[in-house]
Amino acid sequence: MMQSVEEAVLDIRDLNVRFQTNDGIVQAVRGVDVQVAAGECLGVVGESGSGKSQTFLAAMGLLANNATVSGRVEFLGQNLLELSVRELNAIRGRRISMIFQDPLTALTPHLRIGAQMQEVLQTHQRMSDRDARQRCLQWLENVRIPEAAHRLSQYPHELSGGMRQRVMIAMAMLCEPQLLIADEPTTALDVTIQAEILDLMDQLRRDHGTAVILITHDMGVVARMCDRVQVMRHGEYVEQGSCEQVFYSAQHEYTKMLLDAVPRIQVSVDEAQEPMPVDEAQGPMPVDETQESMPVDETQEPSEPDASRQGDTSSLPQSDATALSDRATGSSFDAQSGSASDTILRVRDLRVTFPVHTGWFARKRDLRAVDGIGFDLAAGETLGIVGESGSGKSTLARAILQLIQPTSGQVNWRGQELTDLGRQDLQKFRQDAQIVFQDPLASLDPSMTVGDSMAEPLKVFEPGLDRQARTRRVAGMMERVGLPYTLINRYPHELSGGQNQRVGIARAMMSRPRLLICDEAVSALDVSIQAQILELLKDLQQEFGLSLIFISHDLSVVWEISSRILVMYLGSVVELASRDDLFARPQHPYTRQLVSAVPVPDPVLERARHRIKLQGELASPMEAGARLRFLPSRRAQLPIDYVPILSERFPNHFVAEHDPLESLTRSQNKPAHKCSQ
Amino acid sequence: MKPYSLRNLLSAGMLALMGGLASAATINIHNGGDPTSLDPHKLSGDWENRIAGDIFEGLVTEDTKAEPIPGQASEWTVSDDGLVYTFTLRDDAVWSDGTPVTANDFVFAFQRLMNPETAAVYAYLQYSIKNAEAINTGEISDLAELGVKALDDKTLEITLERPTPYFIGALTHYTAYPLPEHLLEKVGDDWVKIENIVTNGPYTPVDWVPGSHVTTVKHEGYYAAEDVKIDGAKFFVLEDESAALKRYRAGEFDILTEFPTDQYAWMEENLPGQAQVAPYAGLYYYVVNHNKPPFDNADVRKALSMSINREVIGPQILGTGELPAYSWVPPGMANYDEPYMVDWKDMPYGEKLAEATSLLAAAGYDADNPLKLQLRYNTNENHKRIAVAIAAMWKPLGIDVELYNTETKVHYDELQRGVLDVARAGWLADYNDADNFLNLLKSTVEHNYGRYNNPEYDALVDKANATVDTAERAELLHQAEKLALDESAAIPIYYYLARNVVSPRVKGYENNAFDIHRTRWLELVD
Amino acid sequence: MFNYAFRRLLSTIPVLWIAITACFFVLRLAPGGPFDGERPLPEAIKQNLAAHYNLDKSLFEQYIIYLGNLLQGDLGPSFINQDFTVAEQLLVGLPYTLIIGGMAFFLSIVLGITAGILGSVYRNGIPDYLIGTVILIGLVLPNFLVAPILQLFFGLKLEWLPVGGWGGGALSHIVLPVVVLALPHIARISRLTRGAMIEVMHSNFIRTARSKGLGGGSIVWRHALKPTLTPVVSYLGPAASYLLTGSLVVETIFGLPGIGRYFINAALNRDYGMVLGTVVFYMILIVVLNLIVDILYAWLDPRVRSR
Amino acid sequence: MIFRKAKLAILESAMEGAAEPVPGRSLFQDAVARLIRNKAAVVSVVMLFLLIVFAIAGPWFIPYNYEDPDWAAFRAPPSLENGHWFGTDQNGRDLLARTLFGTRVSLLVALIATVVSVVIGVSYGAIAGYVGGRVDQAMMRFVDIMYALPYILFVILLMVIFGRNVFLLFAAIGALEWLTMARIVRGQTLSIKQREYIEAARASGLGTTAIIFRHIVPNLVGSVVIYATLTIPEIVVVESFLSYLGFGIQEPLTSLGTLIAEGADVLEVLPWLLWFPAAFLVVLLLSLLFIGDGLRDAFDARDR
Repeated sequence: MMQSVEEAVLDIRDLNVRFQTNDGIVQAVRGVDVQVAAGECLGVVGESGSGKSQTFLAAMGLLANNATVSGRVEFLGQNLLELSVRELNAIRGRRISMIFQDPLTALTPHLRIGAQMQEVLQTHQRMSDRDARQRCLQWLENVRIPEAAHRLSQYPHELSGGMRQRVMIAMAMLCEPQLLIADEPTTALDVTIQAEILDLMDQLRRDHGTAVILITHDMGVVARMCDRVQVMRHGEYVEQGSCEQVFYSAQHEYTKMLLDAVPRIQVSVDEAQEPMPVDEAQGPMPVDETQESMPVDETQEPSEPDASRQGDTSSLPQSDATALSDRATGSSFDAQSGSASDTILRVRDLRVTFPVHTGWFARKRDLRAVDGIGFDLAAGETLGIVGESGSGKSTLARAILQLIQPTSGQVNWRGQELTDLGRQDLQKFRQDAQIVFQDPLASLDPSMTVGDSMAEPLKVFEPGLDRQARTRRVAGMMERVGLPYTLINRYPHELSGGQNQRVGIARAMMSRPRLLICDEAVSALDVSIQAQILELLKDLQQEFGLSLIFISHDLSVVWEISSRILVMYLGSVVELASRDDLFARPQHPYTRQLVSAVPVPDPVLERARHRIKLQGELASPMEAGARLRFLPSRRAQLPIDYVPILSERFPNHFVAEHDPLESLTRSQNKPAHKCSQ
Repeated sequence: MKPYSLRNLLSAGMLALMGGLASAATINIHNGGDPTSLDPHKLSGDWENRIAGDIFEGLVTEDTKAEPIPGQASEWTVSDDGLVYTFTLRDDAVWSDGTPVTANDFVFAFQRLMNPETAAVYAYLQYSIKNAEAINTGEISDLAELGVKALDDKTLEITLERPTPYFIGALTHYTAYPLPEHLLEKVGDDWVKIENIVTNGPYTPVDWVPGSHVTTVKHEGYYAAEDVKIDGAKFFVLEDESAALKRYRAGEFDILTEFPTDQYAWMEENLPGQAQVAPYAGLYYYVVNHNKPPFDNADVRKALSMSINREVIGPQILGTGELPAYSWVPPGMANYDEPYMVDWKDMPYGEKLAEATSLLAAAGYDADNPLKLQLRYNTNENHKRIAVAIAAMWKPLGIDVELYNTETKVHYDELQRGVLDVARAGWLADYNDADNFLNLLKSTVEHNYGRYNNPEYDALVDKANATVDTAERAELLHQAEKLALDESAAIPIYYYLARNVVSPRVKGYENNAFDIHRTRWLELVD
Repeated sequence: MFNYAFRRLLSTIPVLWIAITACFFVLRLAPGGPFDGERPLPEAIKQNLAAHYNLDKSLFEQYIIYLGNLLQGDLGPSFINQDFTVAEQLLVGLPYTLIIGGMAFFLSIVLGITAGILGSVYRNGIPDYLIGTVILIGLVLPNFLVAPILQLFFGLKLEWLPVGGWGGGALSHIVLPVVVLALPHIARISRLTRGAMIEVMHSNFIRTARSKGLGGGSIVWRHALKPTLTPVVSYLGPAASYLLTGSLVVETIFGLPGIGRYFINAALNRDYGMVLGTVVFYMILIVVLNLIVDILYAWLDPRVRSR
Repeated sequence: MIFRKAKLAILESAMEGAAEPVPGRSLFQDAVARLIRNKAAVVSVVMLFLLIVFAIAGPWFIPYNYEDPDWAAFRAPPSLENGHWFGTDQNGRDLLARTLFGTRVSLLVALIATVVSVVIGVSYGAIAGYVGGRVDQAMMRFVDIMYALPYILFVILLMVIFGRNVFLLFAAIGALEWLTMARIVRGQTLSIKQREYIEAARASGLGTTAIIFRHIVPNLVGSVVIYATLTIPEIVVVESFLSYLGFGIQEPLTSLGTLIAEGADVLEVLPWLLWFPAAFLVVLLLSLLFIGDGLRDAFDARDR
């Protein structure tokens, strides 16, 4: 269903973009064609560096001046590339407008929201301040920003991420443009907010017939939003067609690979209904069933990971039950006694609080980043920890590794309390427990060759080794993590993100740890790399009988790798259960919101899904009473900083107290429209 | 006598006319440093003297040649023993507020000068007055004991310790100015504040911006007011001499009281006749530490002195042609004919060097065993150049010199504490008498920095000062000078030159040995 | 805000105290005293003077006395310019220094920023290089060299401007000193501005602004300028003390009665009172300036305000 | 079996490449490479190098030394005949010799001050930054205090005390100049401290000192080098300023600043006394500035 040129709002032909860089000429975009029709939503998918953004920045004439552009960019018959800046300015922001990835940096920090919005109207429509203000107000309301009037006089940094992006959208829509280009509009946002923003954009598009170009790397988002998809790679379109074509009958290898690589959770079309009580439950929802319904899933080999999972879950109940029911009833817990043989890590009522300054002279207040968390980890098992930004998951990881001094609570490593370890024993522990970080580049010392970085742990833990021996060990590990030995003398900035992350993992593995904590280990990577790294981790776990704690904001990734999943909200656990159990019958409203918000790379299913929307956005941990967000009914009688108690609702399925979902959900708006077929 | 009177008339008319023209004008004088005060008892610098001498006037004052002429005193008599001076004040001598200047104003001034509490820096210049020193140093506490008495309102009697041939000359000095007693009684030390001050000189100050300028206007009540042609003077503070010269060239100054020696040749070419370079009663010399071997050895000192090629310094190093100094007393001092010159004065430089070398060798110094010495001078372009040159002149003798310069304060502080091998010093005559220089080498004097100590010398000088007969006195002083020079008590280098730049607009300017040019004698023409 | 300003001022009291103490004793360690000179004074007179200025007391006593007076706002007498107290002299000199310094400050900010912006807008273009070179010359030539050259050229060759002096504050008299004083700061500021502006122009919100179809002018002025100024503002603090350094030279060469010269002369003459006076004075000046700088920060970046 | 494929592919690539490891290029080397592409900077480096060579080797090749007068030539204008290519000063000393010597001294002096300021600044800043917390606050408050002091006044006071020992003095100046350096380093350290590789190092059991010296200091090099190159000119200017005030280096030694200060007084009558040293100064400072800028761009990650 190719659009023919005449009805196209934007018609790009044979666009080429070259960059003059210090290291020679780089061809970012190679002769691409794009057409968008009015009211249509075109998805442009591709991995980082595929040139998907450059294409449209070029079209808008927003590229840095070291770029050279050739080709035609017809917007309603005008070739934008031939326009002078003045003429172009008459179009930008008025008839074509753009939304960018990071709403914080994309808004001018020192201008009030009102000022930034109004200047658009004043430039393009010579509008008086009063009218302009009116219009802005109205648009802020259209994008459902509470107390719009007040926002106008606020600065960007005073708004939450989601709000900023709403402002961006409102600003982009002010002149009701024919074309809206959204460049990764939700990538920087939490999944629940992403869901809302996407809905909003969809809404606007339908209400105003604006053509939308959605640039993203997330197949799920595409599946949800777009009529047509163009898949981009190395500056070229490898495949394009309607959503369904691309998703269900991908032609090009790359597209297939992309789709395969995306980890996908199984979801029932409607999470809203109350899950069945545990007794009449015939176990978690059968995995294979859903898999049938989705052919794509076959590629995903279930062998080892599943096996390992089986192993874990079988071993779990005992320890967990005792451990956590104890925790639940708040009775004191004896590390030695109830510990099952293969429980290697035991965390109890762990708390980390930071003093924070607010305002120039306000007294310090405590930020309770981790607020009484407890769980057990068995040898060889993988625990996933999910939470949105500010939920304290990274802090938790560091507290466990004693990189941060916990404020209170116990971390028990194989029968030893870490909190009261001496430097020596701590060294031993460090040898046992390693961490892999989010940003592959930032986690390697730029002034060291990757070889040295990997060798460093050896220097510390096995001082005996001589140089050769170390090099041999490093080489071995490099091969193991799939790094060519040739890279040993390279520096991080010379390697790709994937390679760097492998280095990071290799370094972590050098000391042959028993526990590996992955803090957003794949979040910064493209899906294809992401998949490979996940795979690598699974293999390593298998080979060395590692226990993994896998921390991520991305539910689907966690789902991909974990056997059990712990859902965090503002530093405390809201739900903890085996993976399948959690997805089959999520209990806590927050969990259910999360699950329902995760976009699935499957147009039909995705658009059929029903989303749960809860009042308000993710609150900051500083906010008083934020912890009672899911317990409004008892706000009155409970102390303001009360942490809802965790209780075992089904075997090995722990849920924090909460009000029934219905009382929390927002006025339901109709499910996203089915895509035209 | 008609023509004469006619010419007189004409010239009078001319004068009046010119006066009329000039009357518009005030003269702009670049005066170097910032005056520390207008109080005559608190002054110490020549730049202060320039102002003070314009606004105050003592019993005696200077003419264009800086010779003493009657000032506030119209006439005076001296007793035969030369001890008692009786001055008669002019009837028309008045302060700028109209009150007449009385003998008491002088008595008051001299007593205040000598009063230790005033801590007048230059009090010692008037020590020849009876009991002055005793009072000033606190031996006598009763000020009335001072040898200055008012016989009546207009008659003043001054008694001296001993006959002093240069006393009248000394009275021109600002330490001898009267003070407006009536004012000091009223406002005390604030009398000198610009809004209070009254003066008895040809001018009176009206404006003083520290660091910028002092402005004076003609004192109409001044007895010779009608002969004073310039209506006012502005004395500018400006340490940077080259900047001053630029401003002079831009016509912002009429007189520069100093100029960068390097510019002399240039000015001769481009501003012919405006740069005034004249002999100045002052000596530029190096002191040698007599208490520190080997400098206690007269031969070593002589070697040092002989090996200095003085003929180069004036014309070449400084470029203004200062005359080489081979005597201790500069030529042309009063009560003193030609000064005594060292006997080797006219030797060719080569021979001087040779002898110097052998002298040193005799003292045990040569290239292998160099004489190490530290040459101190206070931070100043010219001092530096001379030191550098002299160090270079000494080098061939195998003397190895460390140049060491410090700011003036440190320099003199250390000199007085005797911290030196060889050090730069200079002396400008306070009053026109050879004694003023020879005094410098008396063992009892603080500023005998080299600590030259020869009782015979002291005796000669004291004896000379006790003798009334000038010829005899001069002879004694000569002997003293010879004695000192033969022992190379110190190393005279050159006689100072006064360096001024005077605009062609300025008439009536005459060079003199004390570089004193009172504005009252000057005249501006266009 | 006021609360903040107040605290800042309070917190500078120890600073002042340290500085004064340091100067006080350092100065006394230095050889030479206020009354040493070509002509040595008779002992008796020296003692009288010493007594008059409390120099005969123990150093510590003098220190206490000085602090005591200072607390009553009395900067004490000048050891050299005896007809004025330190405070009086400073007050006389203050307007000159403030006028010259202030104008130089203003000039360097305005010119510096404009030059910097031009440089960044025409990055690597002809104007950029032109400005750049001129700027650098201004940066490397010592002001005591620039001053006489300008005097010669404008004062004597062209005869456009007076060579020196205050001239009752006539603009013509002020031009040269101000320019000389401002030159290096114009250079520094324009370099800062250029760098910062280039950086800011790369930032996302500028891209947004462009995508909104705003004209170059309003992008630079409304969006880019403020963030660009942050580094410039942070330079203003140090700039103040640099200006002081400059004023020492400028005031000497142009024969201006400002207080810049005082310090040097006072230090050389061992005019203890005067030295301390100037130090106190300049510290207060700098402190106030830094305060203004902080306030400017808040104005430039709302995030500072709420933090 | 996409994952397998992917992995195999990588392993293969590993095998192919095998044999000898490719030597990598560190950020620093990259920067240098980029610097070499920067014409202005390269030219400056060459100029600076030549200048230094002249200053050090020159004196051996000219017939005159910096202190002995040529009694035959006072105030001689530049000429080839008498061999005074730059002319002579009022003491008949060869200006070329003096200029070269002065350059030497100025560079030395600047070097001393810079080294002192770098040493103090880096250690101070790094410690403050890494230790952080109250210590950091205290240390930085102190820096603020130092900033508030009118530092030139202190230099002059120091001058008055140290008398004429210029090298001591410039050690002292360095001891005042370190403030900015400390601030820069601290800032850098703070940001580096946030980097995950520091945590990684701690996770793999490295001690504080090891971390500071193995992971933090090496990554400071860039900014330190840049700032150092920009400090040297500052110092040279300060030196010349002090020379103007008459606090210059002890005769017969000299420095560019001193020469220029002296030359400025006679710029009409003996112009060569000004222009030659001035030229040297300008070349010296300009090349240092360009090198500094070049380095800044070179180390600036954004340009990559």
